[in-house]
Amino acid sequence: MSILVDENTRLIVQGITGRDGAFHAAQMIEYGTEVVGGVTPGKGGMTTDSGVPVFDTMEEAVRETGANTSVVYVPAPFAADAVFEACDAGVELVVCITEGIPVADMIKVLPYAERRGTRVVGPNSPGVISPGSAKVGIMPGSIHRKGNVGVVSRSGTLTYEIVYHLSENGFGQSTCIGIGGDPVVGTNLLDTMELFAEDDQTEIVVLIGEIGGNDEEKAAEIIKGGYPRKVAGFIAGRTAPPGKRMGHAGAIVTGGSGTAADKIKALNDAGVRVADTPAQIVDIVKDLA
Amino acid sequence: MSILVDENTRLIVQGITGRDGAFHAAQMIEYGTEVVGGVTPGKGGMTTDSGVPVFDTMEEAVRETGANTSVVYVPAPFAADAVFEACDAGVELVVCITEGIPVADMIKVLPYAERRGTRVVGPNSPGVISPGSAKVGIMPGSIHRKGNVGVVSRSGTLTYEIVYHLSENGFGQSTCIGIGGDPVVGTNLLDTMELFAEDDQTEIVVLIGEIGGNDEEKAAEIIKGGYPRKVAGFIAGRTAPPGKRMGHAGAIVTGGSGTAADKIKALNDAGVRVADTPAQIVDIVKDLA
Amino acid sequence: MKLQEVDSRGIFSGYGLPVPESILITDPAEAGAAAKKLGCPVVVKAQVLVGGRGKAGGVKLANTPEEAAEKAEKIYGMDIKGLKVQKVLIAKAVDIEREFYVGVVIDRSSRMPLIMVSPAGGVDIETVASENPEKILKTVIDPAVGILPFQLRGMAGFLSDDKEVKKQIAKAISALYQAFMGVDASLAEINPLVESPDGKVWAIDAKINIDDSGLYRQKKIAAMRDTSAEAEAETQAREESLSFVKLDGNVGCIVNGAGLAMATMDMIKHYGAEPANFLDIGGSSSPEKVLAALNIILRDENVKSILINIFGGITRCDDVANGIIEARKKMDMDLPMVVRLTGTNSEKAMEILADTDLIAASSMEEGVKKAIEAAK
Amino acid sequence: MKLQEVDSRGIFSGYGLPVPESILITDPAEAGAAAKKLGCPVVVKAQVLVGGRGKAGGVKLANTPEEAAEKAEKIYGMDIKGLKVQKVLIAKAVDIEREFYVGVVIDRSSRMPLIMVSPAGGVDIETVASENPEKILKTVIDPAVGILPFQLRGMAGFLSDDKEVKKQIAKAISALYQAFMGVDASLAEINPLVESPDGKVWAIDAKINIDDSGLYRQKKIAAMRDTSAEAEAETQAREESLSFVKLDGNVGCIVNGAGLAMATMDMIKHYGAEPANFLDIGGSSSPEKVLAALNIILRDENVKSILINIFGGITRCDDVANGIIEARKKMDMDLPMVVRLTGTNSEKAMEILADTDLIAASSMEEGVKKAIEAAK
Repeated sequence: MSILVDENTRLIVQGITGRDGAFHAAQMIEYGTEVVGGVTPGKGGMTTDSGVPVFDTMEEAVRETGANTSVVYVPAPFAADAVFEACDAGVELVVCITEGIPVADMIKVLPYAERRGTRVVGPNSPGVISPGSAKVGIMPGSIHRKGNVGVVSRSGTLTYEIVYHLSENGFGQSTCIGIGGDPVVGTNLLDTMELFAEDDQTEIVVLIGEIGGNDEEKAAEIIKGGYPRKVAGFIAGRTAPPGKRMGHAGAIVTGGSGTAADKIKALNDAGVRVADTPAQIVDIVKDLA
Repeated sequence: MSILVDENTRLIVQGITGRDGAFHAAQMIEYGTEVVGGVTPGKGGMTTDSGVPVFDTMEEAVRETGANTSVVYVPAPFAADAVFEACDAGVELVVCITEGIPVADMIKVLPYAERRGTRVVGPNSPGVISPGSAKVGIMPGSIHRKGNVGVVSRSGTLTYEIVYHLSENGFGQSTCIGIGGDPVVGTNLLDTMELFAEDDQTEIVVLIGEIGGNDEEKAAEIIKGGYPRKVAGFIAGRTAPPGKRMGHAGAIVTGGSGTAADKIKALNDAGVRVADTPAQIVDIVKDLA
Repeated sequence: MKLQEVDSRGIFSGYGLPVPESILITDPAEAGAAAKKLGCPVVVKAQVLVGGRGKAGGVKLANTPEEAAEKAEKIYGMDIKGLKVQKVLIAKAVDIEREFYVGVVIDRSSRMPLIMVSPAGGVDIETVASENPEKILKTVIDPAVGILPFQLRGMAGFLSDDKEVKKQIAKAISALYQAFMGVDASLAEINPLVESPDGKVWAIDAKINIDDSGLYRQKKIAAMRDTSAEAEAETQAREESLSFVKLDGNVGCIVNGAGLAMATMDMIKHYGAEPANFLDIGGSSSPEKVLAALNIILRDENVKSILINIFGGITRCDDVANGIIEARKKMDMDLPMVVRLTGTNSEKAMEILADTDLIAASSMEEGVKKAIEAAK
Repeated sequence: MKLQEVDSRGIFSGYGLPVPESILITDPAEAGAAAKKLGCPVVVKAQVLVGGRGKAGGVKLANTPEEAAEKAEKIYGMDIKGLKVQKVLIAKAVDIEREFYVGVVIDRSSRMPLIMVSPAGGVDIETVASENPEKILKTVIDPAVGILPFQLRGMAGFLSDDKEVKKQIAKAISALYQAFMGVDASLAEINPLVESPDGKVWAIDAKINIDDSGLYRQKKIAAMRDTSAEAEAETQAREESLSFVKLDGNVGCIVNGAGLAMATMDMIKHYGAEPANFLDIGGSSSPEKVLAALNIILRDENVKSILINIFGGITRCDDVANGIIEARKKMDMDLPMVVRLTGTNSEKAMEILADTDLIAASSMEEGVKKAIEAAK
């Protein structure tokens, strides 16, 4: 049945009149996602080239369209406010694509969303796609195939690389979710694993981790304790020097913790095979399938 | 089985070395409540006259005693901090007796408690008693009898008056809860009704309201919609002039709303008989029983 | 605690709200000079702690200093709803294009601050609420994150379509919320917030009520209490830490606990009489408190009998009885006094009171009936 | 972004932390005068953005102005972990009775600020964490309510038994948290926080890292960036909005996306070679970015080949190919360059690159292998 997004997704694009918002709204519509509206304060009343009605506020957009999901392409200084607004408007899921939101904003937004029962994916996320049903984000739809592999990752293009190999070799995906490359994100690796555990369509989970934090270690603990899906792993950043931020704000080894070696060891200890190269994931998945 | 407090209650008294805290701790022990510890910062290590160990912090007190409930007698300027501390220490229930806590403090404390799954009763509450099992608060234990009437009220002595009549006439109580006389309280009338609805011991609910707010009106709506317990009502403040605070910070008729007449009408419309005098409650309960 | 307009203006101004300049005068002779200094036209405003002073003639426009002096003279000493005007504010007048309402209160059900805005300003907001509820926009503010940009946009957009005006309104609402939180207010209100013909936004009235529980940490605000604007008995009650509200009946009552005190008043009414007051002596029942309570009630010449209704729980009734006798000794009064003491040691208490001229009652109902009888 | 100690001290001081007076000098000749002005003893401290400068000899005590001058002379120009000391701080010395550690970070799992305190100050906190974890108290702060009094009591009580010292520690921790939140920090640390023999508490070292994402609204802090303390290539990369980290290998790489960039480095290592850098050009792949990236990589003389690894998703590969050719034309370089373009329009891209001396690769693996081969 896939997770988070599917054919029931009714999407509002926040920041739809911006360069990124407009482009990706069109791409999502092309993929088949039901984009029911967009929001840009001050631009309410217009209609986009793709025929999407634009509203001034999220409250109005949700009221008029019955949307249940929003995706945020709003520039970083205004993105936290957009997520707050989405929570108040009552959508169930907010996917935040925006990169560069101050952590100080996110630590206020996330508990606010939680109290109101709104799930946040991101920020700095490539989005969520359930192939064949709905794409909410910026990933290239064409590389995905529908299937039973759930993919969870902290990065964008690396995920595309792995998904490309999976699809080429006949392993379609239930849902691919990019949880975002920041140190503080809404739905994290563990939350996603819980969702996949309850999803009938997902039989194998591909866990694409990277240096920084210790979510992968915690995931390994969960797997050790008995996880109802088979898992294949990949960890980026084996060669990353400590103390240096590798692009993502969250990809940094600090105080000796968060290294790729630790994560790989933890996963191996939990019986998870970790691929040395992206292409190798396919071999592991083949063995698991 | 009663609600909120019972023989499984393991109580910490916050502010146990103060005048009120010390006195009521002794009273509660006399009643049979299991008082397992007290907290006063800087007084950790001593033992009270009643033999209760005193700790510096709630964290330590809970760790050492396995307490699940706390009662707050701390002076108003420090009371909010005491509730915060109790939440962090992981007790399930905090009963806040302290009067005069700024509303600006409570609007921060209550969502904090909610996020951590801690229930707050009060502030400005006389406490909670499940006759025969446990008394957590300042009400005179002697006037209570065990039985099947649940009592919920915003005031102290008025409740004693009504409970006195109930007990004298053979109507014991499952639990009596004073939700507190402030405009902003934790567990409110509606929450309490929900608890009574799920309590096997409670067959009749006596709802003692007063002017201010519109919780009684909301309760009437719930009763109208089908409430699984019989209800008798009393509303104080029929003669209260608008715009004047009647003792309790929350007992004030503002902008024409919150009048006793409105509340009585709402309850009557929901089929609830409202007593004209405290003693009359007994007649209504007799008819319901 | 209610603040005078002049103090509320000062607080708003400190939080950056656009409040027109003004001068407070306590002598109407100063009005002309004040008006000259500010520049006419000015508004002459009675400073009293009751609503509806405009309708009562307590607010007047003056186009010249002479006119200001004349109007101030008229307003000064005026009686508005029982309060004598002793202070007058001379404020720079603002031309009005549109009037808005903006107010902050604590919302009991969400347990959070609630901002109400309405394009129908300058009139009683409760009237708007009952007649045109769609003209009021209510926005709940989560104190954990404060007022959010999208909420400000929503509120400003509800009041105006003009970009510059919206910006000023948003700034004003934000400042009002900061002020509300900053001074432990229970109400902070601007009615009206005004747009002038040149597109400027002004707060031309100001009202703040303070949460009494917050006063201990608001020393500056606490010092703004204007005792000249309240009844002397209320001032005295507050100083003695008693909750007191004067009413119009003739049966005085002294009760422990707010709920029981209200129920006592209600019962007096129920049995055909009228209570003279609400008075809650709180948890303790020391002789001093009883004495103070009696003193306050006796200020009221309407009072014909006094009922003391105590539910002694933790408080022992014999202690209270002794307190009453002691208090009684210290004061000179010949009003009939009914005493009802129930709860811990009530029998003992009744013995103590047996040899006095106090009228004993064994229940609240009996006490109320006897007090009514005694007042006749 | 890491701040120099002198800037961190200034920020802490502004938030009310007790920081001993100090003077920054950029010429060792000024050291004597600075020491005289402050009063000896003083501490002479190298200002470099790396840890462990104490062990490297970059921090010295001086008892006289002459000694200060001498020590400053020695420290100035010193090479600490590859960075040349160009600024020296002369700070008033404090007698030390006890040393504590106090630091604030963002805790990823609770998603809230986390305060760490330890009575084992003055040493590497990571060592304490691994060897004596019971000596560190961690307290999560909910930003919705800020740091709470009971939390401050708990932390101060963990460090000291003395009432006065506890009070000062609590104040310092509170100020540190305010500073952390106020400047969008990702780390704010005092190591050590010191108790002097006379019972006073001092912050004698200061370290702040700023969340880069917060810099847009922290103009004052952003202006504190010390480019003299970082490698020139990193400065240039930042100015071009590229993520770049220099490494020690000889295979340069240009990749779109941080995860793929790391995976590319890892694969180079996997096939037996060493990457020369991490470089993420981000979502867009304009010719300008490619040009800037090449320029940065070419600063490194170790680089023997360059791999461009692009997963063209939304970005069309043919556009990228044209960009590479254009960039290539504008610059003078003869290093072998391997290009791998996958995704949208990759076949077209390969056609475009067919007639160049660029080495085409159809997969990431092939690209990496060819780049390694070319570097030999």
